[in-house]
Amino acid sequence: MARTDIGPPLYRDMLPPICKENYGKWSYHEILKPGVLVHVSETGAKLYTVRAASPRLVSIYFIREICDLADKYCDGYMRFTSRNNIEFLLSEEANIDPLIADLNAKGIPVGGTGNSITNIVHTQGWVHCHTPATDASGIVKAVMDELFEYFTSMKLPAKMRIALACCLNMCGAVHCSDIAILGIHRTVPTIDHENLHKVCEIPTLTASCPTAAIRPNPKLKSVDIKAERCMYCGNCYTMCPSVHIIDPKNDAVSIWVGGKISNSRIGPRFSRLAIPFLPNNPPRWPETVEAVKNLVELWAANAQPGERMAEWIDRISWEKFFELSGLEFTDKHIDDFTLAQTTFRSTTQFKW
Amino acid sequence: MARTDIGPPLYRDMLPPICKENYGKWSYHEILKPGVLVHVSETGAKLYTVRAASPRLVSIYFIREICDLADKYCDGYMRFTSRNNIEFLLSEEANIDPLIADLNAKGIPVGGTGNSITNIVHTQGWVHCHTPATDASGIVKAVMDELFEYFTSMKLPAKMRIALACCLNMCGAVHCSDIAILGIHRTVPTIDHENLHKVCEIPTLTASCPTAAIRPNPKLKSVDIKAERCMYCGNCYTMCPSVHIIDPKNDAVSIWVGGKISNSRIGPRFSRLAIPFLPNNPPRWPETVEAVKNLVELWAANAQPGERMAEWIDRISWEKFFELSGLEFTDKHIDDFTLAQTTFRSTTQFKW
Amino acid sequence: MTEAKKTPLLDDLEKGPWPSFVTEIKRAAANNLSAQDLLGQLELSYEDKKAHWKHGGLVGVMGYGGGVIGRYSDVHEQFPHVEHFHTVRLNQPSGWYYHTKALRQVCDVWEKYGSGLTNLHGSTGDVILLGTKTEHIQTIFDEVSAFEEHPFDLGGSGSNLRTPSSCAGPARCEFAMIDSTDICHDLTNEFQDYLHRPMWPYKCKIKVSGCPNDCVASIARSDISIQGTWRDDIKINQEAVRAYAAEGFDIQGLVVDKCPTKCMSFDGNELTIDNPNCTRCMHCINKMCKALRPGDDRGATILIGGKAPILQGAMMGWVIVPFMKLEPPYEELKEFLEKVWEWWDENGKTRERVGELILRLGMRNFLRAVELEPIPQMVLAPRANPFFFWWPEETVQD
Amino acid sequence: MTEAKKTPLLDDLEKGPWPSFVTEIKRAAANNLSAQDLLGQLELSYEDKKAHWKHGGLVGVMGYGGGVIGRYSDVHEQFPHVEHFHTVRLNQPSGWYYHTKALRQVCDVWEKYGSGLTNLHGSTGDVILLGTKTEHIQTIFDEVSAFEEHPFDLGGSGSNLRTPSSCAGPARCEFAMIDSTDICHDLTNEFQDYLHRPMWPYKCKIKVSGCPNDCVASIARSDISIQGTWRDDIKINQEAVRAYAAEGFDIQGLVVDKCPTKCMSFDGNELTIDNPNCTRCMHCINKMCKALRPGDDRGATILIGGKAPILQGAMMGWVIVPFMKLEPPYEELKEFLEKVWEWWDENGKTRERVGELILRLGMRNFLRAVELEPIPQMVLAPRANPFFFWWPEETVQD
Ligand code: SRM
Ligand code: SRM
Ligand code: SRM
Ligand code: SRM
Ligand code: SF4
Ligand code: SF4
Ligand code: SF4
Ligand code: SF4
Ligand code: SF4
Ligand code: SF4
Ligand code: SF4
Ligand code: SF4
Repeated sequence: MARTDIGPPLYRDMLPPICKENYGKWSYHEILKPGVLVHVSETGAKLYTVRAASPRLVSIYFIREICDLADKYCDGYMRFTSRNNIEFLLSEEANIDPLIADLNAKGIPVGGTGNSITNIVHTQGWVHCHTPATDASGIVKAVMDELFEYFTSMKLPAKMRIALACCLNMCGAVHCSDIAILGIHRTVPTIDHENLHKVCEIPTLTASCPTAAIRPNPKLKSVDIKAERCMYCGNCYTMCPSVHIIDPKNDAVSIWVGGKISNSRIGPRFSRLAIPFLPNNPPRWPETVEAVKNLVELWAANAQPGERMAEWIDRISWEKFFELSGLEFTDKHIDDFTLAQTTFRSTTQFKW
Repeated sequence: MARTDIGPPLYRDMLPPICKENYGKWSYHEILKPGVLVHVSETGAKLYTVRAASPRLVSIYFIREICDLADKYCDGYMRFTSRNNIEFLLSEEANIDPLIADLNAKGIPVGGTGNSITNIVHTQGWVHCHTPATDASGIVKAVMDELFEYFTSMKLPAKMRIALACCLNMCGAVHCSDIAILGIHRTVPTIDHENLHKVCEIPTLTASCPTAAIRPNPKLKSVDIKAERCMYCGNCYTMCPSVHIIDPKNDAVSIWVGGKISNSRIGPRFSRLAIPFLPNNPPRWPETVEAVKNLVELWAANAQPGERMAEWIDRISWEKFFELSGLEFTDKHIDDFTLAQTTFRSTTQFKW
Repeated sequence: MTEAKKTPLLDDLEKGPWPSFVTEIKRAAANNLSAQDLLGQLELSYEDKKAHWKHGGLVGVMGYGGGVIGRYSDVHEQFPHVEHFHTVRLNQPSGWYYHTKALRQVCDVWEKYGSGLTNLHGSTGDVILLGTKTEHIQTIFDEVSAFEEHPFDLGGSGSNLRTPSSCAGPARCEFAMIDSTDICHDLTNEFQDYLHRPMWPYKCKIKVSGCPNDCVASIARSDISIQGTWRDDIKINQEAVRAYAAEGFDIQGLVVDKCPTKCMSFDGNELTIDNPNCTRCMHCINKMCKALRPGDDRGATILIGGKAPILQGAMMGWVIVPFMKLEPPYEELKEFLEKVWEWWDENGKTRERVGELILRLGMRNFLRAVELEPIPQMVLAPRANPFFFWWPEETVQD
Repeated sequence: MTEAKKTPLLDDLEKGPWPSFVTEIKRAAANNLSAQDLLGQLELSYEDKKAHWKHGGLVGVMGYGGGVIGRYSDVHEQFPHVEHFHTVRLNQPSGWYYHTKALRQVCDVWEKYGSGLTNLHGSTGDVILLGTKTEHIQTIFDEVSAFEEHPFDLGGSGSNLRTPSSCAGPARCEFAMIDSTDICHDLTNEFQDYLHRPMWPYKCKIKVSGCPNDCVASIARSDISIQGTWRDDIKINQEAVRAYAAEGFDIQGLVVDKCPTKCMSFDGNELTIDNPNCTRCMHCINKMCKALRPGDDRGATILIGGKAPILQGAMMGWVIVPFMKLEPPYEELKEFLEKVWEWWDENGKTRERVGELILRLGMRNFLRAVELEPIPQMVLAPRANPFFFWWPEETVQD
């Protein structure tokens, strides 16, 4: 039997010598151009980073190509970012442009630094998950094709972080993104009463519902769902394969805005509902792409320098956001879950 | 049988002629001195208001004395304020000082306008209620004796509104006051199992508990309280006289700060827990009086002009509030009720 | 008069500069046995650190379901004259405006049949007549309601509309943008039946403030908060602005910098307001009332949901109607209130306030019932959780 | 190789400037039947607008309780080579630093036994090997764990510690105030048993950011968020400040005015920071990294509770430990984590994350269990509701 519990490969063994030597000694950085950073050490050493896009779902052939470039330009030292970009770690400034040229030749753009739109954090979608309300990689590709210029430039007012999750489990943790694209189910699950008791524990199943919509049905040795309490989160499906949440006729995409992670200036924020419904329209989800693009460009046109989406909306107010964006404000936008009260306007202060 | 449903006396019949003539035509006001307002009409007419304190719990003899003064100085026209002060409505400027002199002679102070501490909104306490955790009028008297100078002057940074409620029903609606004094029970109610089923409906009783601490006890035809879930709100007592919440050894006073009603500048705010426990110490509740006084004076010394308590704390932060006030921060200050999550610090931003 | 008991604890509360309620009780006690026993029982409470009243008790006036709070002593052997000690709630005149004649009449009745003690006023707004016996209640009502001038009616108690109240309003205040006193009076009369006959799931309170300063604390203390406001531009008298500046008033520091939306600026000469970004908080108008006035397109914002903590924690009202014109006979307002109450009455559980019901069933159901469109002004921000509902007609049904 | 099916919908996603995942699938499909069938099944999903995977499935490696996600096609008659299509999660090196040698080794194994498709990386941070058959799983593990250089272990899945992750950290970033990469690596090794054997109520995630910029989104995406910070004064190089000004950088507008606590000022020459009022948000340091540096008294703020929406709505971590010094071997941190997990393990219900448990039982019980004192830094504001508890020893017992 193989050894177990050996732990991950030691990162230290993978650091380029310049990073080892200047570990903890970096003094400042500059963005030389889109996708290219230089970090300067107290010792004067300079590390150049070239950030390149990746579709995240990549073949071993892609990886090997990347490895070839890393071997060629930076002794094989590279990393991936928390948003799935590739970073080449160069000691030689002279290697930057040749590397970029090689990358571009392979169709791999360089960018994603500073006031740009970087890679979209996303999830499995139809490629590998059993609960998605939409695909992941396909929408990401379609959106990034359209927003491409914002990846390769830094002309936005601030960073813009987009994320996508294909169901309410939110594996991309999209809930704190400038713009979040979220797959949603929209109909009450149907139940396979015949098989349910064979594969699922009824108490666990009833307990899994956030709104207590599931009641035991002892006669059928199954459960019933109180339709008017169900908000289609799909958690019952996660717990029990005899509850079917997927509904291609109604599954859809929703858009959320104004979230943020960093503590810089205003603290972290949840994204909030902007568009409750856009149709699932493969292969290019044109409605979703357009909605995201409009939001990006509305923000870009109106935000002051340095204002993230959340900060811009804070300043102008949500009512102005809906007015400017032309988005419809519906009953879905009004919270009715457990913390709803804290979102209600308990003041006469508002804008017209 | 008497006529029913005649409705309240018509306020219009009680308005002094100057108010009728200038109804809706007032142009601006000034505070001439503490307790004295002048309202100037578009027509040039001037209405003088003299605001005088009242203990609210007054005898008919007090009322008649006040009426005598109103008859003498303002043709019998007067009003009470939403905080139980008396307002004399004068057309003659010359009557102001004689009226004040007469009031003072009777021990009735004039003040409560502008940046002052006006009358304390309060409730019944031991005088007339069945659920109080403390008295109302007694604490109010003790506190106002101590804060008297702030009623008769306007030297504070802003308005300061103090309110008192003698139990969690909060008849004074103290929950949005700059400083709130709140009577609290602190022990789990005891149950008179013998009589409970005769006087109370068990389903209503169990439903009355905000934390679902009450379970039916079918054996005793009564109920049990899960001690660790009970936070002594007393609602079960309101629903059922066989549940006893009053406990003189433990009933106490708590202090809350930073609430606000008006929409001026920052919107309305809830008061928040400052001191979870002060002993019930009649007749003068010295610990409570001192605590309130310290809070007033801390705020007065540190707030910028125009800053209500809430605005001052907003600016300096709650952590600095606890540091400056020297008040202990305890586990009681950390919310654990339904909206607790929204009060937690989901950011690394804080002050030391 | 029997010999009064010693009350050393309470006596201490006669000292000090603030007017003393103990003195008031003693003044009443000098002529009234109930007041005397109240004093004695209260002294006992001060010794025992607890109230000496029994739980509840039902008493009333013919034709009414509320308006009187029953109260019985648990130490009536010691204090027989407070064995019954009920309070009668009289509906105050709107804005608490009085002529002394009205007050004196009440005092006279209360001298005959009550303890001689009152609260002017109760927290809801009523005249509280503090302490009488069961047998006098009807008489008291009969007499106060029969005053030739300024007759009084009962206020509310129990599961009904509670006595509405209003701020000083346009009779005395330059900020009043609605006729708060008239609205309060008119609604009170319109809804007499709801006020006097407890038929609802629980209490419901209305308070009317003439402007967003909310001097009757309506947002915190009433289920239905009506606050005057305006929609057009703030009126600026630049001469008067300059006069403030000339007097040394710090316009920048005390007004411009404190504007919550930062929509004002002052160049030392002219004050400018970017009105579309003003949230009409009143601050600048409050501070410079000689120079600034609200616009002319006036009406009210209506907020629903204010209440005390039990069961779900205290609530402040939230915006339901951002703007409603309010002119007599206030038809739109009345129809709106009827719709709100009808929905609440149909759906509310026992002791569930209207705001709690909205929280339980969701704004979406409430708005449908009262036929209002959702608008962003109702919320501080849209929902952050993805748990939202679709109406059946919005999805593809098989 | 069988003839590939037509995939017109997916083909469309090969157009456009952004690198295409479809191209990647096709590259793998050229040599691999599973990848080919994945392409076919995905095209079907694009037609049907739904996933074609069955619910769950349990597969694994000997000695491990997680690390592999079982996946079975519901259209395997059409696409037999994805009948099984499990993913293997390999624990990435801390900070996602690689030498190409390490990556190439993995590719070679995956070429032999898998679809040739991967995710670099999964949202939690793992290397995701996307699609293999049940019979290959053990072999894959045996081979990757036996690499002479840079051997790999499995990542987490199921109710256990999930693969911790870290930002770029001190190896690459001047802002790192803790050794985020080392902490991540050290904790991962320390807690191997928790990572590999699902014994807890539910999953628990750790993410480590070197500073409050939180480049691994720890506050939103991990139960335990560790973020570097400092306690002393920000270090200012006034020369460098002036250099920024000289270059035309708008210090006032882009830095001073945006400071959340307004604790900075710039007189055109000197930048002043009122440090006791600084909340260490990083903004000024971010924008002027040549002139400003965090202080020297460095450590971490630890926040607990971050997670996705189900059940109670998404949560962000909140401050539990405002400041902890973090030096190897990180004993204090490890003891703290053990206490947290012990309490959670004892009290948590099935599928209850630690933050949800804290909410259910209250911070007071949690803080007692982990032996921490309550301090105001844990909350944005104290409670507004009066429903608080007393410990038995705090009241007078009969
Ligand atoms: C490489 C990466 C860390 C990693 O371990 O992989 C990284 C690297 C840097 N981040 Fe970051 N951040 C990275 C993800 C993040 C995230 C996480 C996320 O987006 O999911 C955040 C939080 C985002 C949010 O708030 O929603 C993040 C918020 C920041 C911020 C704060 C931005 C703000 O003002 O809100 C800074 C400071 C700045 O840029 O001024 C920052 C600054 C930096 C610096 C300048 C730090 C440094 O000196 O090295 C690095 C270059 C930034 C740039 O791209 O311009 N980094 N950074 C991540 C790159 C992702 C990518 O491929 O694009
Ligand atoms: C008489 C009364 C109305 C009534 O119907 O009885 C009243 C009368 C006035 N209020 Fe008020 N307010 C009255 C209770 C309130 C309340 C309610 C309460 O305290 O329970 C509030 C909300 C308090 C809060 O926010 O917590 C209130 C918040 C204001 C404000 C906003 C203050 C602020 O900046 O937050 C103003 C504007 C101002 O003073 O600048 C205001 C302004 C005024 C003006 C100036 C309006 C006017 O032009 O007539 C009146 C004289 C104010 C003064 O005392 O300096 N009034 N005012 C109430 C007097 C109570 C008392 O006896 O002291
Ligand atoms: C007299 C008065 C206090 C005072 O000294 O002013 C009062 C006294 C009582 N209130 Fe109140 N409430 C009074 C105004 C209020 C207010 C303030 C307001 O109306 O502006 C509130 C907070 C606002 C609200 O309605 O939420 C208030 C919230 C309560 C509650 C909690 C209701 C809730 O939903 O949380 C109760 C409990 C109940 O109804 O069972 C309550 C119950 C009571 C009872 C009837 C006690 C009981 O449990 O049965 C008290 C009778 C005392 C007595 O013996 O006279 N009282 N009560 C006020 C009514 C006088 C009047 O008619 O003018
Ligand atoms: C692969 C991955 C998405 C991706 O494409 O990157 C993923 C995929 C799945 N996640 Fe996730 N989660 C992944 C990161 C996340 C994250 C983000 C993170 O860790 O930073 C979250 C949000 C943060 C959090 O943990 O709350 C996340 C929140 C969930 C949840 C909701 C948990 C909750 O408490 O709300 C579920 C549901 C569950 O556990 O039953 C879930 C469940 C699942 C399952 C196992 C589906 C299921 O119901 O059994 C998915 C398997 C898909 C598949 O077939 O491969 N996944 N999942 C990520 C793991 C890769 C890795 O190991 O690196
Ligand atoms: S978000 Fe939902 S559908 Fe998408 S990978 Fe995660 S669990 Fe699967
Ligand atoms: S989908 Fe969600 S809300 Fe609907 S029954 Fe299932 S668990 Fe409950
Ligand atoms: S606050 Fe409580 S004790 Fe006081 S009067 Fe109201 S119900 Fe009675
Ligand atoms: S006092 Fe309150 S919390 Fe305690 S049992 Fe009674 S209703 Fe429940
Ligand atoms: S609420 Fe407005 S209108 Fe009414 S008295 Fe107060 S300031 Fe005047
Ligand atoms: S009313 Fe308030 S928001 Fe409007 S301009 Fe004046 S201060 Fe600003
Ligand atoms: S979190 Fe801070 S230390 Fe880590 S990479 Fe981002 S900026 Fe650098
Ligand atoms: S770190 Fe943030 S809070 Fe501190 S001085 Fe800089 S900008 Fe202000």
